[in-house]
Amino acid sequence: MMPDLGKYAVSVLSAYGATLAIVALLIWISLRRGRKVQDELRSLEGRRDDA
Amino acid sequence: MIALLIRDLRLAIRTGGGFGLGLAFFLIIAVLVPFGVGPDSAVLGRIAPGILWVGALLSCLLSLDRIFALDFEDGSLDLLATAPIPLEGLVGVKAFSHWLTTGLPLTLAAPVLGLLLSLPEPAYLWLILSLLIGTPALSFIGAFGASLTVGLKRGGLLLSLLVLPLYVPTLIFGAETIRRGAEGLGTATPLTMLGAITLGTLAVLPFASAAAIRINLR
Amino acid sequence: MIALLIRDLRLAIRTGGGFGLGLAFFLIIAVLVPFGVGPDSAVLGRIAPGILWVGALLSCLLSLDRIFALDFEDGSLDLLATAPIPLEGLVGVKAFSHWLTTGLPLTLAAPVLGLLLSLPEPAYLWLILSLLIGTPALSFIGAFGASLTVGLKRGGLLLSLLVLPLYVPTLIFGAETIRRGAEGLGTATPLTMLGAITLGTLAVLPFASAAAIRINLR
Amino acid sequence: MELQVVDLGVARGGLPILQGVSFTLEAGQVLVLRGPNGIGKTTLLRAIAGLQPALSGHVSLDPEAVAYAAHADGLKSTLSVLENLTFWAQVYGTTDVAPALQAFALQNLADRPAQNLSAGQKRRLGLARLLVTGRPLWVLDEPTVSLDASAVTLFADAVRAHCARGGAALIATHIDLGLQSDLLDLTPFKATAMAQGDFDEAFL
Amino acid sequence: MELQVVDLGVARGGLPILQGVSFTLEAGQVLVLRGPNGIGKTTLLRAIAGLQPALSGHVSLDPEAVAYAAHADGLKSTLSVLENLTFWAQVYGTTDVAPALQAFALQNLADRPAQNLSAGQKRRLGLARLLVTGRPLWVLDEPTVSLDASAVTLFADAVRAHCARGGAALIATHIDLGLQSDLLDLTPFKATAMAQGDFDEAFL
Amino acid sequence: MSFWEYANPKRFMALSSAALPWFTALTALVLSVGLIWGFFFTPDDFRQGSTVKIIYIHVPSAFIAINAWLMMLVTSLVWLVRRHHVSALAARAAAPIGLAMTCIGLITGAVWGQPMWGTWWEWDPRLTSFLILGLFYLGYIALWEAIDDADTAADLTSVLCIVGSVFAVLSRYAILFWNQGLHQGASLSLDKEENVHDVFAYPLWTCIIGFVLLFITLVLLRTRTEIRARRVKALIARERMA
Ligand code: HEM
Ligand SMILES: Nc1ncnc2c1ncn2[C@@H]1O[C@H](COP(=O)(O)OP(=O)(O)OP(=O)(O)O)[C@@H](O)[C@H]1O
Ligand SMILES: Nc1ncnc2c1ncn2[C@@H]1O[C@H](COP(=O)(O)OP(=O)(O)OP(=O)(O)O)[C@@H](O)[C@H]1O
Ligand SMILES: [Mg+2]
Ligand SMILES: [Mg+2]
Repeated sequence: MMPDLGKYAVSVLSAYGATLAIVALLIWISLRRGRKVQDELRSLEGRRDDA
Repeated sequence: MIALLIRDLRLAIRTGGGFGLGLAFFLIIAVLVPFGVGPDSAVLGRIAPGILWVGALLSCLLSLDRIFALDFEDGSLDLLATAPIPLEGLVGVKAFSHWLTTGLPLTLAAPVLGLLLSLPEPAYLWLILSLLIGTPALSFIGAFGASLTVGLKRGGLLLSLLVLPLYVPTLIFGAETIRRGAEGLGTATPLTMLGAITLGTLAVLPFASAAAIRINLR
Repeated sequence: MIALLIRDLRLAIRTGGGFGLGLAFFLIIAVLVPFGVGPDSAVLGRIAPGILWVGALLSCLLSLDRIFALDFEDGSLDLLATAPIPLEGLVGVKAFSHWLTTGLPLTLAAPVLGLLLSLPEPAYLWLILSLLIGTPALSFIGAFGASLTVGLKRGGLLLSLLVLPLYVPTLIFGAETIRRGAEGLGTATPLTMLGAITLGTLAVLPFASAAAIRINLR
Repeated sequence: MELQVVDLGVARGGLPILQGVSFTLEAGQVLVLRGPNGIGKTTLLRAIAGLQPALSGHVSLDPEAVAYAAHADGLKSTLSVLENLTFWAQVYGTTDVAPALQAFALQNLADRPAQNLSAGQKRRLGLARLLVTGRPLWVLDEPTVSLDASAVTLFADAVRAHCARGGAALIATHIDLGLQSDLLDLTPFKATAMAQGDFDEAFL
Repeated sequence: MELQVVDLGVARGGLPILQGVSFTLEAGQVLVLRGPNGIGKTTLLRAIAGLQPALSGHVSLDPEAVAYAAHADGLKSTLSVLENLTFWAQVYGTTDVAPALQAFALQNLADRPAQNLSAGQKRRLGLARLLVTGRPLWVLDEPTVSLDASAVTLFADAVRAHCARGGAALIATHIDLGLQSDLLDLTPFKATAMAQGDFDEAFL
Repeated sequence: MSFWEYANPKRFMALSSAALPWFTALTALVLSVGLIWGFFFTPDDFRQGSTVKIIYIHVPSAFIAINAWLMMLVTSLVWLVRRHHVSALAARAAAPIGLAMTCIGLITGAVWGQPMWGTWWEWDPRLTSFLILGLFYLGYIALWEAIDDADTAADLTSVLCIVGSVFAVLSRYAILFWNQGLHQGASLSLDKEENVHDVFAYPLWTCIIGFVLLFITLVLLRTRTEIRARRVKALIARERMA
């Protein structure tokens, strides 16, 4: 069910590919840093604190 | 404030020569570009206005990072901030003395370098005029950038990064004035805009810079 | 010496990002030139090799002035000179870490900027190759200049003045390689010359620089 | 001229380090601040000189009345001793630098560029600056660092003369200056960690 | 380890400032240099550390045996205390920085960037560097500047321990360190203006 | 109770932790609907062929890139005037997203330009202004990273953001004066007759909404991280003091 992209297939797919890659990277970085900082905070506070 | 101006000029001359070196850098850019681009004078003449303005801009930039940094490092800035001079005045004087030691000599030297780059004849007047009107803006914008990065070790490069996008309008109108002048087109619009930018930065940026310095000294 | 390399890289990263900023400056030059010169892509493509090399050179130059200056100012250089590391090794390591933080990233980023300046297609390979071979020479020549001006306040501009003439051969051969590559001509001669210059500076300049530092500390 | 500091709290790097500092300093008086390294003497003096905002409390004197001398001397290494001093005199709107040169025995060095001075000579020049400010309250951060015995005496004389003229001095130091002075130890004012509270507090 | 200085003359800025300095320093000994500001203590120490050539005379010890600590501490403000110290340890090929941290009570500050230290804390870090050099002769230029009383004691202890291990220390200072030491006043060695001789001499 | 109560970090943390899952779900839903619709179920344009499909990421990302800066401008002003920490931290959190969106806009535009205009890059005013915007983001982020005292950094970056905005507008005029270009005019204005055909417009609007939701979600997430990081710093400092 892949649409026929004709002679522009490379352009379109690379545009979508690059976008998804950058968005994924952004989300991954945000989540990873978020988790790291949260762990750090927890170990500092020495207690579970979801705030 | 006049004492401050005199001190800054004296320091610029003593420490390896404020004038001499900014100027030399300008010269060297004008010399290197033909080496890089090749000696074809049609091409050179075509790109000369742009290169001259970019060169002026980079020469300004290079001497910029030390507008406040030296005073910060040796503690003078702390002492000046407690002295009976308003910080806004301090910034204004510093930016002005920066212009006197770089912008002004650059303007005067530019025609000679225009020759090196085969700048077409009708453009010389506009070259001088646009630099004269535009370079004060470079100094004042630069002083703003310098006040943001004062106290950061090796702030020099960060400073360039911050300041260069701010230089874009000045650069465009400046180079455009010369290009139009060279082709005999009307130059009133870009010149007016250039003047407006300069006046605007002169009026507003010292306050922003003084605020930034105050924050940095805190 | 490895400890020294690691320290220098760490400092470069900590203090506002050695890599990032040298790179940013390169980017900004590539962006400003079209503003000055105008958007015509035929002209831009013609001057692109030269501008890219001049840009790489200036980016190197800007980060240069602090190779030894920071260490001199805070007294580390005195202490390093009395440490059991030969000064020649110190210079080599410093120049190498300078290349790692500027020359190498510049080389990797250059193709993207080539795009901005409409560099013709066949030239990209030569762009990368010539920068890869040529930039180490820039760092080592730069370290030599920096060791001559260490201890001078505001040595930055004097340094540029000293170093730029020394950069001329590298610049000429580097830009020539790309230009010939773009036109499909043979590039062997300029590339060989570039390589020879790099090897020569690598072999000889650390000794000259060490001597200069010794004299400056005296 | 009277400096009243009431319940002053100061922070460094976003962290409160001193709190509840109160003292009064009257014309003619010298107050010496003591305390171990890192207690916050420099920070306190900067707050009084108006270089950084206080966290809490009140300083009665306008920063305009304060001449501050920091760890660093603010000398321009390429200017001569005389030029350095004259510059500061002009900034403060005074004119005569001769007494200042004399008070710190700098006459012979007047034409020497500041970079060719030894550590102690630089310090003397930094202190001579105080005399040309014409301001009543001197706020000094370890003024006698690198000074030899005779220079310390010169300094003490200068402070005494200043007090006799109705000035006052607030000095942070670790060593004895040979001055008749009150003493304030900052150790008891060390800020205590705040109770673990909500975020806003933690941000301070 | 023995340092013999024989008839040493040193110059600064092309001008002879000390001449005929001779002394001997044996293992386990501390020698304190005294003299008014500007007499040439710093210059002499730099010559002994091999940073500048002597004008005349002879220093028996190789600069490789000397650990020099100057007015400036050579700290990198963005590196932490531990990183600064570890770097110097690696340069000198030693490995253990813990004793040095301990000797100057820096354990609690180990992870603090050097720029966030107070003046005295910086100085302590600068002195801790000496311990990781592993070199027998310490050449110290006003080491106790900015230090409070307890830090001065730490320093004196460190010097004593160093001497007990067979080291020696040469210290320029204006204040009393509470160390058992010999004293050398440099005032008598002040260089006299040379007799006007031929050009070669005059250029010296 | 005033609106500013939400600027209290604690309250913000509570609120955002409740809102975040909803936003995440909504973003995933809207974005996937929009992209799948756009990619799989729209016809090719008669002139541009299948490359029109790039519009569904190009336009939304450019839109976010521009408006993220606006949001940073507003939050910076709020920080300077009211000194709410959350405000400054939200600006800090948004900047990298803006930069990423700028990169996406540039890359998709370049990839689109290659078949349409026959060149990867052209010094067209809109493209050029966009590049400048990217530089502003870079400078802004670099300044945040370079200063380690949190309040100082917040103050200085706010000043930069405000001055930078003025110059960004100036640059836009300068660039328009310098070169009139190739780039598409507005194609989605509400009051214009010649809007793009509905077949393209509906999925495009969906994608724009999806990107806005993505932006909000990420800002919430990252602001929470920044607040925590700030608290970590404060706690470490406090520990050191004790
Ligand atoms: C590197 C190249 C490009 C860049 C940086 C770029 C940038 C932009 C920007 C900043 C906008 C404005 C979005 C907004 O205001 O919401 C935009 C919109 C748009 N672009 Fe591009 N663009 C590029 C190339 C292209 C190409 C090659 C095409 C198609 C041939 C294209 C088609 C469009 C269209 C149709 C819009 C929507 C116009 C509107 O609704 O305002 N772009 N682009
Ligand atoms: N930039 C900074 N960020 C965070 N903390 C800092 C910073 N600068 C200094 N400090 C800390 O603040 C405290 C007070 O420093 P301050 O310089 O006021 O001390 P001081 O009493 O003058 O010490 P000294 O006698 O050593 O000069 C010290 O514990 C120091 O470590
Ligand atoms: N670069 C220079 N050029 C010329 N003369 C200099 C230079 N640096 C210092 N001097 C002079 O050399 C002399 C010796 O300086 P030195 O720094 O060795 O003194 P010192 O004994 O260490 O003094 P202090 O106790 O003040 O540190 C001083 O009189 C000083 O003025
Ligand atoms: Mg202090
Ligand atoms: Mg000395």
